[in-house]
Amino acid sequence: MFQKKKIEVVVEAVYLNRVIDAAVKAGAKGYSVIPHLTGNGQHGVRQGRGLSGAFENAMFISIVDKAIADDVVKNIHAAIGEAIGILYMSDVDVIRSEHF
Amino acid sequence: MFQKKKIEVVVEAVYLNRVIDAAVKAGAKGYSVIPHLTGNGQHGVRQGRGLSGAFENAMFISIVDKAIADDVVKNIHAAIGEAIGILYMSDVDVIRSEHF
Amino acid sequence: MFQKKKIEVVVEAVYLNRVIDAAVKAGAKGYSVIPHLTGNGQHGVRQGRGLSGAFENAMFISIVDKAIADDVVKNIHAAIGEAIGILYMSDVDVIRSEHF
Amino acid sequence: MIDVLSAASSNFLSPTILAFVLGALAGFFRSDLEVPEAITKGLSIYLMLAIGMKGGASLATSGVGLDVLPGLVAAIVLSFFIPLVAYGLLKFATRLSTVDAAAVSAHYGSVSIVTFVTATQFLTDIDVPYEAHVIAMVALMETPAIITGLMLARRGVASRAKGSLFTPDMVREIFFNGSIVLLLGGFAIGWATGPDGMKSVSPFFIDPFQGVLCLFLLDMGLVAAHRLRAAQSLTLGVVAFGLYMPLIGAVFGAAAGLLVGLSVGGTILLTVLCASASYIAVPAAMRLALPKADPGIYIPLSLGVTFPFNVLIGIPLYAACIDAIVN
Amino acid sequence: MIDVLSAASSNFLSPTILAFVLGALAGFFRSDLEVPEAITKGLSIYLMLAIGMKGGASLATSGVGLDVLPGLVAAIVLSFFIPLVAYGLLKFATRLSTVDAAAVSAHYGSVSIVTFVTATQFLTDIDVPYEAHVIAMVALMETPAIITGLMLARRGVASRAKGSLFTPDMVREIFFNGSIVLLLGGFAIGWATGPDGMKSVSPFFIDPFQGVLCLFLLDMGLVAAHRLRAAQSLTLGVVAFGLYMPLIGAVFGAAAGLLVGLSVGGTILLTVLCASASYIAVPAAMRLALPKADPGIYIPLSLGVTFPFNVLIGIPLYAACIDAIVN
Amino acid sequence: MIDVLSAASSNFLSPTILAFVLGALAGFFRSDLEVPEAITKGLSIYLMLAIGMKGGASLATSGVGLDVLPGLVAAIVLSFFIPLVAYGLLKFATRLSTVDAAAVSAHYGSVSIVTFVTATQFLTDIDVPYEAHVIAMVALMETPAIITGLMLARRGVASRAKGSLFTPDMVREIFFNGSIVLLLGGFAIGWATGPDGMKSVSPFFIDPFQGVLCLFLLDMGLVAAHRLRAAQSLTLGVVAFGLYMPLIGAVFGAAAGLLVGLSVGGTILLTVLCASASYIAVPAAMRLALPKADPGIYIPLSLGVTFPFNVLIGIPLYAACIDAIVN
Ligand SMILES: Nc1ncnc2c1ncn2[C@@H]1O[C@H](COP(=O)(O)O)[C@@H](O)[C@H]1O
Ligand SMILES: Nc1ncnc2c1ncn2[C@@H]1O[C@H](COP(=O)(O)O)[C@@H](O)[C@H]1O
Ligand SMILES: Nc1ncnc2c1ncn2[C@@H]1O[C@H](COP(=O)(O)O)[C@@H](O)[C@H]1O
Ligand code: NA
Ligand code: NA
Ligand code: NA
Repeated sequence: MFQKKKIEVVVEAVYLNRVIDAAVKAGAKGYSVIPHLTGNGQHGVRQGRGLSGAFENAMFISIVDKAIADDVVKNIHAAIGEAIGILYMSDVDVIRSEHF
Repeated sequence: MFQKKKIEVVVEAVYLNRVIDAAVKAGAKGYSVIPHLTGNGQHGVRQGRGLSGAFENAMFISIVDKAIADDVVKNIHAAIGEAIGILYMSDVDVIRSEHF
Repeated sequence: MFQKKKIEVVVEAVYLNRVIDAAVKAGAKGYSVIPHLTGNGQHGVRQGRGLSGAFENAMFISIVDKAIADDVVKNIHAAIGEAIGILYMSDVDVIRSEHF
Repeated sequence: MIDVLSAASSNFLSPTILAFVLGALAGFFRSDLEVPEAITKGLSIYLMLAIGMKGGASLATSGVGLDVLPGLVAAIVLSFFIPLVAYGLLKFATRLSTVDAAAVSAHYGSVSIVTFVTATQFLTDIDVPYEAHVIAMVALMETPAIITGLMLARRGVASRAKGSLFTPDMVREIFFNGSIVLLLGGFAIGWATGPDGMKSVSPFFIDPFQGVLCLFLLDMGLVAAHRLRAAQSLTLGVVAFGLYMPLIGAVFGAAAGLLVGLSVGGTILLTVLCASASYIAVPAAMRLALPKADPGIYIPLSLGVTFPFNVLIGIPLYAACIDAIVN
Repeated sequence: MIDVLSAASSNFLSPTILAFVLGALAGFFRSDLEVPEAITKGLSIYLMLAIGMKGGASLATSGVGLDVLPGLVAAIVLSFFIPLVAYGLLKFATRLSTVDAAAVSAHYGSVSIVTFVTATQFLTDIDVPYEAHVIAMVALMETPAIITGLMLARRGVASRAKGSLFTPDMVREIFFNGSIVLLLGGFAIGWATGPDGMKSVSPFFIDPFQGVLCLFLLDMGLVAAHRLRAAQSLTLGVVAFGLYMPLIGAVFGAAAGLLVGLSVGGTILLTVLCASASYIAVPAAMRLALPKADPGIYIPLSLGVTFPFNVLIGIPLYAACIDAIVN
Repeated sequence: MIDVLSAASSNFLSPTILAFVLGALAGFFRSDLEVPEAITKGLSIYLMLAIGMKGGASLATSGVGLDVLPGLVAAIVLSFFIPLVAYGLLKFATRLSTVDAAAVSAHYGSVSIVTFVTATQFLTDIDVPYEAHVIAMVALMETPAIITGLMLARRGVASRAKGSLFTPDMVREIFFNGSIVLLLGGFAIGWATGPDGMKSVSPFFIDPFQGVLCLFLLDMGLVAAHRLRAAQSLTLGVVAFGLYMPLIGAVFGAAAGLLVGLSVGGTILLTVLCASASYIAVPAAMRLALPKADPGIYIPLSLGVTFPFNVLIGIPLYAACIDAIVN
């Protein structure tokens, strides 16, 4: 098995495309998205009611090579800017190293 | 990057509010929820059909400081009681330490 | 707390049942499923539109004992075959060891 | 006069019942047919609001007097009382634990709104009128059984472990749950606007009603079959209970209906309410209040056994019997 | 002549408004009643497409001439202009930051389609006709206010930090957002097929319309109540703004409507548009363009304060006043 | 007699087709308009159940004899046979691998139910009747093509690697998939209850049918445009196949229809079935059975190329040609 980094971002749904672009530009070869998440944090309860998507969260998940992990994180962080969201990273093992 | 703990709980949907309360009371500053999950375990297949929510699972995710992680776990464990669910914890790295 | 392994699989939705069977046969005592995920990778954008489920992803999550983790991974890997999907594994801590 | 055979056959040949059978067959043969959960919930909101409105508008026409009180009281009493009977039978005839028996019994004191709606459709089809305030009874019967169930469950618990019977979220779950809000709220709207106000919304809430019910029962058939397939904790004794308990409940309901002077139609509906078992509100309350009770028992029993029994056989049977008694 | 009291009471007793009240009460008492989001979105697609089609078909009958132009121009001008007034009031009367005030003001220049739809239903109920092209105004008014809002927000930013006003995804969000596509697209379909073509789809798009609106407003009541409950950033001054700003917008709308020669019905609708505040398109645009602006202010204000005010009180009030002025 | 131009123009001006165009335009300009997936699935359940019921009820009126058999057999044979033609053409005219060509060909032997429903609507609009049992043909044609496709795919596989053709979940997917259950189930319900029974549900299943189709085609337009935008594996030769293959299928369908003695309307529908390509049942079966086949080819081709072609041009074209031949 090969060690990779998993980067997870919970972000307001309208910013999802920016996060994706940022990750791909920094070299992420793939990603998964959980489209609807509710949450709570400094900005209060976020529950996607009211039709606008302005209260919806989404989760972005990408497994990336250790070599580019920091770049991806930095890029996403810049893309989020002042949007509502959090980012965290952890270690994962994969079988097919070349896939990520 | 700063090391934090990620606590994840898969629990029957009707207990979600109790889990949230327990985590917040123990000091969790934020959390995310994946509202619909199916699953299987000692209590058999759980797939949210039948309108009652009694067969629905939800996933609760909270990144917390290491210092309070054990308290949060203990509190959630007590809140779940005999409800159907599991809890696990892992290490994550975050950029903004003060957020969690 | 006891160390266990968390195995996560993102796979096209029509293969979910095969992944589940493979994991259970290798000894997994339980699992959770996030039924709808969008994603992108070598096979292009996957977003579950068009009614057929052929463009839908699902996420399979199972916490298993370290002793069987490799077996479960191998079994799932064989079940996926040439289907579209990824698999990764990480460390988690649990309270009730006997549950997994 | 209602002929039991012709009633049953007209019931079996109605599109709604056939749709239920279709769904059950599809579920039984493990078809991948699946009604999205959002649609199911949307349809059930529609049905409850529509049936409430219909009742309210009809009450606005017929007027309301003190004469409805005995019926409403009877409904509450039955909901409190039937779980006692159910619990006794379960402890006598099955090996369910105290807490499981108590949980199951709460379901049988409460009601299944979809069974009720199907019964109103049956009465409409065979041109039997019923009192508007029966719809208020549905709302009144949902909750009391839960209280009886919880008190029965306490018999199995050491007295010092007995906390307060109701937590705040349970109280909310019981009194402000969606079904009650929609039924009573729809009732109030229908009553306030009257039949004239209803006219403007009847192309949505009245005319397509039976078709919507059809689609909903298709899904109920699927769900009932799935639940039954997945049920592993159901013993033969428990399944039998799911078949004879409706009959016993029906007897109480019919007696009470005749006693408080309901019409034939109203008595049939009260009978159906007593014969039916909840699978929405009560399960949720039981998970919160009695986590030890196994949902793998009470849900398949109520949804997979009693619901199909009532919809397919019970409703025409109760109707024919009550009609035979009265005429 | 429209009598303000009888108009208000007929408004209050319509099933749609009562459904809104029911939803709001359920949300207020924290009922677990919840309309699945997919249903809400489905209903809103239906309503926008249907109202567009209706307008288009009616335009195909009445024909269209250059005389509609002043109305359309007035709509665009009002949407650009009203945020300036709103911003001035907010900076004067509240302590909102520049960026928050700018974001809020954009909402009030834009429109709430559901409020508009409710108003058309109100006019239909009291038999007041209106011009078909008013529906095109709705689409035209959605966007300009966003531009004004963004320009106001720049006042608070050092000039070197000013990037381009619009990113590609914002432009798409503004010009091709779902509401505009549905309204104008439905309008075009209705116009192209004419009343004859509409006949084939009217059992779906026309007849059940008011019933669907009823269900939708039930949900809006729930959402409005939830948003209001969760609102912690709303000060008294801001809430007051949510109540008097519609009146000010209404004055501009009424004046413009009479000026460009709209009928009483058309003027009432333009007034309602000016009085209403967006809670779908504008919030999404604001999150992208002004992430610093607090959605905890503009969403509860527009959805929890102004929307209920307009639906319950505003619509009949504006109608009665305009009618009094004209007659 | 059907005039090809007036047929095409009446097709283009029907609200359903215009809604499809609207959706396609919205998707093409990347509007954020999106119909929630639950709604799409709900609408498709409705359409399939309704069309089945309609056919069954009409069969109950017209009666059924052995004379329907040739038509049913022809349908099955066509579904088995057309993939052979498609496969030959693909291997000849494109560079698709064996497995990709086999997968694509299976789609063209099977059918698109929505195209079929649109065609029935077209016939209703121009007052051309058709045989009730055509609806059974739809269900019969879904599956055989899958078998041919899988056998063709085996040509590319070393013989020792050939496992059993069908796994249990594939068999279920093929024979009990949702569409078949709904079409045949609806058919049985309609037939059992007859036109009288249908009356009670017609305000839901019949009257709003065309309006629902309208909304559904709006979504299909969106989906088709999205799929086409995302398609990167489609070469020019493959796209061309998506345009001429329907015509070839149509020729077989028309010939078979006339041969087995279907009416003009029935022949048009069989022609449309042969011309159409599956994008629901077959893709799912192909993912399970032929994971190596690229879904990025067969789904955009069937959904983004052939479906719009048939809906916009094919249906009126086939109708006019068949009418010209017969009259
Ligand atoms: N500690 C946390 N653990 C998990 N998710 C969080 C946490 N804090 C915030 N979130 C998520 O991130 C979103 C934005 O956070 P915030 O900016 O703190 O309001 C919230 O709505 C949650 O979904
Ligand atoms: N080993 C496991 N891995 C992942 N999820 C699990 C596991 N065991 C149980 N779960 C989840 O937790 C729920 C309750 O588990 P149980 O109490 O074992 O029935 C299940 O429905 C699953 O969603
Ligand atoms: N690096 C990655 N990180 C997270 N998810 C991924 C990654 N690569 C692929 N996926 C997911 O796995 C699915 C199949 O991947 P692929 O086979 O590369 O197209 C994608 O649609 C994504 O949902
Ligand atoms: Na009962
Ligand atoms: Na406005
Ligand atoms: Na075909």
